[in-house]
Amino acid sequence: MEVLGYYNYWVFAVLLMIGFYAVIARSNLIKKLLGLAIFQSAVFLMYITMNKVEGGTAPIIQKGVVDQIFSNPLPQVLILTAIVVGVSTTALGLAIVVRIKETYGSIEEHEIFEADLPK
Amino acid sequence: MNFSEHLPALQVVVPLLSAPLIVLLRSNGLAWAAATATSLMAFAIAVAITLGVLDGQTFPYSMGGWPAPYGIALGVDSFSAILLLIVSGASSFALLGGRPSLNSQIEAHRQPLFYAAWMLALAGLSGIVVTADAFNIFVFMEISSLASYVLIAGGPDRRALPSVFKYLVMGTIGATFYLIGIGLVYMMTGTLNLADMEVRIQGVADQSPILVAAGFITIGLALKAAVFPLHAWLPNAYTYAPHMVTVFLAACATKVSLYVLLRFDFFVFQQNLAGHAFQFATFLMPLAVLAVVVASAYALFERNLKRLLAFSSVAQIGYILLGASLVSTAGLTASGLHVFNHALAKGTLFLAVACLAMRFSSLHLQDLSGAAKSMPLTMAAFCIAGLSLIGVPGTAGFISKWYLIGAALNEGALGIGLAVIIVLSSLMAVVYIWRVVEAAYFHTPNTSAVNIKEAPRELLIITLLAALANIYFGVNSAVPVALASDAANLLMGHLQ
Amino acid sequence: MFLIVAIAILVTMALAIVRALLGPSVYDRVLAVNVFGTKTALLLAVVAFLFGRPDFLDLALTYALINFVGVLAVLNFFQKRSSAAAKEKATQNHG
Amino acid sequence: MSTEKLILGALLAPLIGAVAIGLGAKLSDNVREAATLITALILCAIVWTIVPEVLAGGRPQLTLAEVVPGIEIAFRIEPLGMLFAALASSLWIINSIYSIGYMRGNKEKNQTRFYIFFAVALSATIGIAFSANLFTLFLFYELLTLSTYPLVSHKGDENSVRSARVYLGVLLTTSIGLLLPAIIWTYLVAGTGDFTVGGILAGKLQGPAVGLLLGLFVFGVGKAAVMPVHRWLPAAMVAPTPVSALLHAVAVVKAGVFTVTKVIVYIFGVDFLFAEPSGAWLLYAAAFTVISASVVALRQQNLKRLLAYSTIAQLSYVVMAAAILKPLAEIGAAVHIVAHAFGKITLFFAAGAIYVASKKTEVHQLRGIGHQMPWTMGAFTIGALSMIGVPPTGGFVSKWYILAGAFQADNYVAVATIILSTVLNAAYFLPIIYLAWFAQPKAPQADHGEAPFPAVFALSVTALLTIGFFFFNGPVLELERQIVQGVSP
Amino acid sequence: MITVFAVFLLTLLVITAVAIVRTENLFIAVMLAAIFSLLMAANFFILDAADVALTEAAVGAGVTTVIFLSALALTASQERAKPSARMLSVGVVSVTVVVLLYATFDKPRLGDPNAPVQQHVAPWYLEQTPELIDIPNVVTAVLASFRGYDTLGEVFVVLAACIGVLFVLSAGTSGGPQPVRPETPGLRHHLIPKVVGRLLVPFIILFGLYVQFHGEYGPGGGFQAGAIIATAFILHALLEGESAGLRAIPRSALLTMAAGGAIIYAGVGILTMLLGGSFLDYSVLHSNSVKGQQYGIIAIEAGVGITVCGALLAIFHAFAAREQS
Repeated sequence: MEVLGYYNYWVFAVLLMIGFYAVIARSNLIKKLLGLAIFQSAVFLMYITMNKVEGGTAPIIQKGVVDQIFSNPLPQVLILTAIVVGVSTTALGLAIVVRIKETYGSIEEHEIFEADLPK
Repeated sequence: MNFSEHLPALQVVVPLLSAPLIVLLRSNGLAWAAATATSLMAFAIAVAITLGVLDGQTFPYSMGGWPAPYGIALGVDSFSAILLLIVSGASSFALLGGRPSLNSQIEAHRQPLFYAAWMLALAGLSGIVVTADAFNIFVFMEISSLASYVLIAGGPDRRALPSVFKYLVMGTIGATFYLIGIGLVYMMTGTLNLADMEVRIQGVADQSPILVAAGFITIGLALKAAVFPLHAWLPNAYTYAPHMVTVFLAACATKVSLYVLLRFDFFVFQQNLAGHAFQFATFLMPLAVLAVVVASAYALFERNLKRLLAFSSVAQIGYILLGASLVSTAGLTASGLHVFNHALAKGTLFLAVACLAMRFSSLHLQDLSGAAKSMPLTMAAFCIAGLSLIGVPGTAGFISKWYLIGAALNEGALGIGLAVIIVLSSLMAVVYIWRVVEAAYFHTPNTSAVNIKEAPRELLIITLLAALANIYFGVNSAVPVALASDAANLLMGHLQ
Repeated sequence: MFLIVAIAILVTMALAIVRALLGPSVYDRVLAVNVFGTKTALLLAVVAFLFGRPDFLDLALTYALINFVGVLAVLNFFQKRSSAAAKEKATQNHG
Repeated sequence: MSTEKLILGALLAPLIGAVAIGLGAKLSDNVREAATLITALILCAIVWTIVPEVLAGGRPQLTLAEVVPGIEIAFRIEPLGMLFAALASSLWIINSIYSIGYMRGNKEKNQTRFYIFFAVALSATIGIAFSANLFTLFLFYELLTLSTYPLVSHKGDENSVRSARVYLGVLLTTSIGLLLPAIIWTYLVAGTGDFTVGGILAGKLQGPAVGLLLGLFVFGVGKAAVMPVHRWLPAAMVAPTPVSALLHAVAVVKAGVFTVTKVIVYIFGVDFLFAEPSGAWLLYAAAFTVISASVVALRQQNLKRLLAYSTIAQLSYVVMAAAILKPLAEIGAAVHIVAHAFGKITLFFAAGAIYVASKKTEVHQLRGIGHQMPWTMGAFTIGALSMIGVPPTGGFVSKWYILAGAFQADNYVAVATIILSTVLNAAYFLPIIYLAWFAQPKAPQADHGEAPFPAVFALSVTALLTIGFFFFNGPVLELERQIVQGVSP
Repeated sequence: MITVFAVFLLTLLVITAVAIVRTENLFIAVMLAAIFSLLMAANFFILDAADVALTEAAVGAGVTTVIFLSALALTASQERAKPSARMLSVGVVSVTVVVLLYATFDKPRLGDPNAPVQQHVAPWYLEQTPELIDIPNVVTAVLASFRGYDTLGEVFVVLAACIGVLFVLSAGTSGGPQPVRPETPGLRHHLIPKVVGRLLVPFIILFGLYVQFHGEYGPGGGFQAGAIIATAFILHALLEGESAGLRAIPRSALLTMAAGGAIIYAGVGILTMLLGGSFLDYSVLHSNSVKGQQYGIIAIEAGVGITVCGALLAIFHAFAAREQS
């Protein structure tokens, strides 16, 4: 558990880095959205990591079983919300990308930027 | 429970519930009417809350009847009252007068969706302000952000699309940073309620995660608030948004994020982190100064009227931060006042821009030559609001500049330097407002612009009303000053 | 018993990922994704038993369904692509 | 009617007049000009109604609003302000009469706008004169700047717009950049900005800070045109002559020196400033302005520019007088505001009359013009003599008091400056007078005759006032003695 | 043993993420993103978050992938690399991560029952739920009642996204009923998808309803159910073609669903206010407060399910029915 305790957080940090990098460095708008999704997922992982209790189980109370240890329900609730928020953002972002493609004929950031430069 | 106890919940729920109802309306006229009525209702609620707050009420509210920290609590104080007033006020003004402008920019069949998104933005911003729960702030921040993206994407210029995409990406990064920060604090305290956090952080032995959390929350919110140099999304988003959306968002959107930032830093972190006041000041003050100077300089050279004003907004956010970064009652009073007064000034300016845009096809300064000849009332309103932005006495903008310089001068030698910078940037504001005035008043009109009439009546009336508000609050500032100084005392009260 | 099964599934998953990463053709990857989905569903089922909470089989069921829809979406995508490409080609020929 | 209502009336009368002018213009030009004159008369009547009370030692006041705690929009009439208001409101009548002649004679465009903004500027002037604290003063100071801008740029051609931009640029920049910080500083240090006999800064500030604050005030009040913030004055010469008269005699520059004097007397306090060595530079700055502006005036060929530099020099007389920091000199400063106003308005009226009648603007064109326009040039001569300070003109009275104050303070720099500048004044005014009366035109001139009657009438009146002030200055001195009450001799 | 599983899955997660960023073929990137989502869901499951795992699978891996694919069909599937200064990005990213790693050194270890998170608030939920609300799934109790206001917000986020996508994609159209491409045959000419699909659709809907109403007892609830039912209709549309899919539930009905669910949710809140409680205080719905809570939860979960289903379907159709430019 010790090792895993670190490992989860490290993976969280690494995923965050990968996603963040894709958002900043990639020019393709869809790639940016994918990066954003990874970026957000990393945070979900962090929250869910902290909800775990050793020897615990999902916080659904079973009839007739006593002395069960439950993991923390609260981060789960938060992340349920956050996942839906993430999907919503992605969907809206994609809609905008589709419109950009229709008006600019490209989904590469630098090409769009160049298209609007005064000639 | 009697009705007045429900006010903070109603502030959010009324516009929130109206959004799906408006979606179901098929007629755009009805949609507009419903949105306007809702917005006015929200404004009335905000006024009622403000009156209560001035009376010393705090409006505690437990959502679902569950006590904090188990349930979600709401609460309102003077600081929130300022924000509620400008959020619902800006929305009401923009909707009341904005129909002609919106009709010219948004196709009829898209309007019900547009007004629904507007209501969601209104509800989201109000929701952020009234809540006392860290995660709930995130949820409503996302409602308001998504809705704002939609509103801005309504801009008829194709450049609205890349602008809004940039806003979406940067906004989401900001929100996610905030979420990381909340996660770290939650990890160390086990609570999401702000007041409870404040108490429990004191018991945390190891502060490094809290410190990192403070950093993430500050940066995330700074992104949302367009604090220099994280303002990259703002100028284009404001420029290419529909004019009425710019009126609404420029008046209040970034300020709500600043509000959360200040709440967090003062309520949750300041007294609990060793030297946080110092870190807060040393981190934000240079940014604030840079924002004030650099963004004003950008505005000096900008030729598109809306972009010019957008850059000015970045500079004005710098003023608000500058006041806060002094970490003193006087400084925070100045910040609170500037939140209010800048909303007035910038809202009016963008309303005047909307008036101009009704009659001029382009908002480049050279295309607005002689606008004052054909639209004297609009330009008069623009001038008054411009003076307010500069901070000329007799207008609302002066009040906050007055307090800001006063607060700066309390700080000794550093303060004198800050005061000089404030004065210099006010002069820069004189110049960039002057360039507009000069084009409008003293350049000969283009031949195509000779037969231009004043803006449509309702838009014009609202614009003039807003301009008068600038003067009224410049002469009688008792209410905003009372709210702001009370807010400052509250924030500083948590420092002891 | 469950453990051995679980490990076997993990190995399969790794193999599927390798295929998805290396390709070489798009179809290899589609297939890999499909396989991977199936294996995840299996893994969940096994882990549910390992945890002693067999009622979580619901989840595995969801995974299986989702996986199927995903594959159909991919197929649909290809169909659209090819028809669009054909249309493009046609207009090019005319032009 | 109570005095509070009179104060409000004095502020509102020009504004209501402005509306009346705008409405009247729709009927006919005559109605519009009648409205202007009637408004001027009403304002003058109101202001003069207040005079006896102030002479009797009353200090009527009125608080309009409290902007933020401690900062009020309030009015309080003390002798200096009374003097200024009476001067401005009286001269407005004469100026209006002159304007009618000038504007009609020149067939200027946008006359309605001209009269409206003139009226607004007068309201601002009254506000400055009556203001009870720095904040109110600043408010009306800015209003005056803004309302005179359309007047300066009246012609609307490129040249006048450019000059008007200099005008506005200098005045706004200095007021927001220097004056406003000075005011805020004062409020912070003293806790108030009320004009109080004996000053409010004594004991609150010492050392170099006093000199710095004084500098912010003096250069912040760009309207006082102390070098190097004098650039706007020559630039503003593009304006029509009645506007120049307004700028130089009635309102604008007077508002500047009035403000500086008021700040020295009521904010710093004469005694406090006298005891504080870091404030002494002001005298030298003013003296330098007096001399160098006179030297520049000497080299001017354009009559109005010459008068402009003369004004700069004369303004610094007032500032210097105030900076001598002795009661007699303070009286001299106040008296010089009046004397210079009469003299300079006469000179401008004359210059405008010459332009209307003959389209001449340069000094060398004036050879022998005195024979064609005897009234005008007679008045010009009187005005010029007053500038030099020759009895029996008003200029002599004020120079006398300033000189007396300088001796009282043993301030020989001031004495030397006054003497030297008198010589310089004579050096640039006397040749003009000589040219006008005694030189023969080089070429035969068209017989243009005198200017329109209203213009000649107006300049005759002001010339008479210039002389009259030499003999009848008792009430003014009485009023001004009250300023320095409480100041040690 | 679970530790090994987790480490293994997490490693795969990182590898997948790197691959997503590196590949220049967007289609492959989306496929990999689906894998990423499934892996993430598996991880959630191992970390005892069954509800989240279900949501991530249904929403993340399912619906998101479908929407991404429909968007790709309208844009481009190949990325064009640009020459850019990557140093800045690397710098910003590295600083962020170093700061985060600095924070993680002091984080409570995974599973530590003495961590502050497990000491405060959470135990109260676990203890009080049986008494106050009396449903087995504590996550549902917290979601729907204790923090019901958050969930309300979440529903409106979905509604906002739905409004947004419809609004953005309605640009440039005339506004009337939008034409559907006639040549969208779907996949009905392919035998296996057709048979399997047609068989599955009713079962998926049934399963969705189960998840909806079993949410109080097991993992699941409105969100997951809404997403699953939406998936069923998406499947139907994929099989039978867009026009058939839209005939089954027309656009206006979808929008009405999305709005209606939100109205139900907020309406319950208003009702509780009128009955004398706080907003969303379900206790007042019945004389027995526990019963009241349960009624309230069922009602709002229904609202959530309707909104999510309607909104996701509306979003899908907005993309799928659009002509490629």
